[in-house]
Amino acid sequence: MIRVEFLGPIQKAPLELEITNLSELATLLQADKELSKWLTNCAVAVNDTLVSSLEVSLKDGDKVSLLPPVCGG
Amino acid sequence: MIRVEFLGPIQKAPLELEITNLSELATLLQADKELSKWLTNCAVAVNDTLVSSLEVSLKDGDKVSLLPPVCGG
Amino acid sequence: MLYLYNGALDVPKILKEWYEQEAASNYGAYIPFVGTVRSEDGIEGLSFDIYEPILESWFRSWQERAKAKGAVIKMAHSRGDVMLHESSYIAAVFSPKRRVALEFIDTFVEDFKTSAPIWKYDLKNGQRVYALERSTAIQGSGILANKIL
Amino acid sequence: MLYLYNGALDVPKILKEWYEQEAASNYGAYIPFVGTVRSEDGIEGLSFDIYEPILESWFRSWQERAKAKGAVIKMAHSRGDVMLHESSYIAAVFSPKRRVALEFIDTFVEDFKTSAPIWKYDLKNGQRVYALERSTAIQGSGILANKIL
Repeated sequence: MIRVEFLGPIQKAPLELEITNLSELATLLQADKELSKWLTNCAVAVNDTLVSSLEVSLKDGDKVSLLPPVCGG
Repeated sequence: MIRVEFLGPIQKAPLELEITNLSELATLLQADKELSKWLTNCAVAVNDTLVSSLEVSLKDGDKVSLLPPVCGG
Repeated sequence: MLYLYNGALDVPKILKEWYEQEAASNYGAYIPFVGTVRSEDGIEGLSFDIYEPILESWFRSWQERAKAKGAVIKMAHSRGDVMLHESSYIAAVFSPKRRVALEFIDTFVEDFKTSAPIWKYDLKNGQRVYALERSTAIQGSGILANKIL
Repeated sequence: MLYLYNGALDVPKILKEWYEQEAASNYGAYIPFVGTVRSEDGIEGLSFDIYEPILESWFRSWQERAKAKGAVIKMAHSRGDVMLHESSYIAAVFSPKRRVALEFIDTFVEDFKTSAPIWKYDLKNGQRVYALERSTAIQGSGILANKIL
């Protein structure tokens, strides 16, 4: 099971998904009308490390986080 | 009378001179063995305003200051 | 050397504590940057969400960059609401010489603005409104929008 | 907004006072630069001479440059002796936005180092030795060494 968390202003409860890589996650999330507006400007972290491509495989217990645009300070 | 002051580390008492411009002052100070080492790296102010050439005339009561290399902070 | 507080920062206290922490470390330059909530567009204040695990790893990478230059970096940030004219952010660099500190505080603060996982909301008419138009997508954003073949 | 003190600066107190002075001025960024005496070459401390009339006019010109950018500049410096790990210099910029403050503190501190009429001495073995090799001739220096025709 992979846990997917939506951080900051994305008002969406975490998902528990049976997926094996980020491409599968992309396919699922792109089908979600409410989420699709966030996908173009969200960064992605796997187990709290930012990743820069979808070529990442996932294993049971991994956590994926979506980080929308930031503005600290 | 023109008062000439030597600031910071220059160990020299002020001078009171009868001169009418900075060129005359340069001639006088260049003749002073002890001072001549300072002249190449001193800035010059007339009445507390820095000047950038010797083409400055002086009138009675003016103050000329010599400012050696600085290091605040 | 990363300090998170609920609500506004006590700026004089933090600046004093950091100064005293490094009082005997032989750093010649100490440069804090203090960010304060400005009155703008009728807001009553700002509010912040922080994702701490990634903030901590991002900050650790900057501690290593500081160390490589013989410097130290410290940072404080608010969680939750910070009202007008209160402060929400302090970053500070200590280094032996001034050039390193002057350059480091600038690059640190700029990277903080575009990389630190902190989300800002305007407090306005009792609402908490995400400040999307002032926010920056983290480098590498958008991969989940890629067309899957 | 130019403060001269005999001996070391009380850094926490000054940083607090300046922060509170501008607490309601709606500046978003406050960047102090603090200079502290480092242990180097066996010195016991530093000592400073200041020529105040020219320091004041130099500082006024910087206040005008700050004002033109919507910013404020403050500065404190020690006269006389400042011992190891004590601080002798604080400069601070306040501005509405961070870029102006980050750039202003850098250009201000660099110009201060080469233009402000302050002379530094090493305190070493009970002597007060002019730090010539670390000092910078003010721009335009040397005119009195010109050959007079």
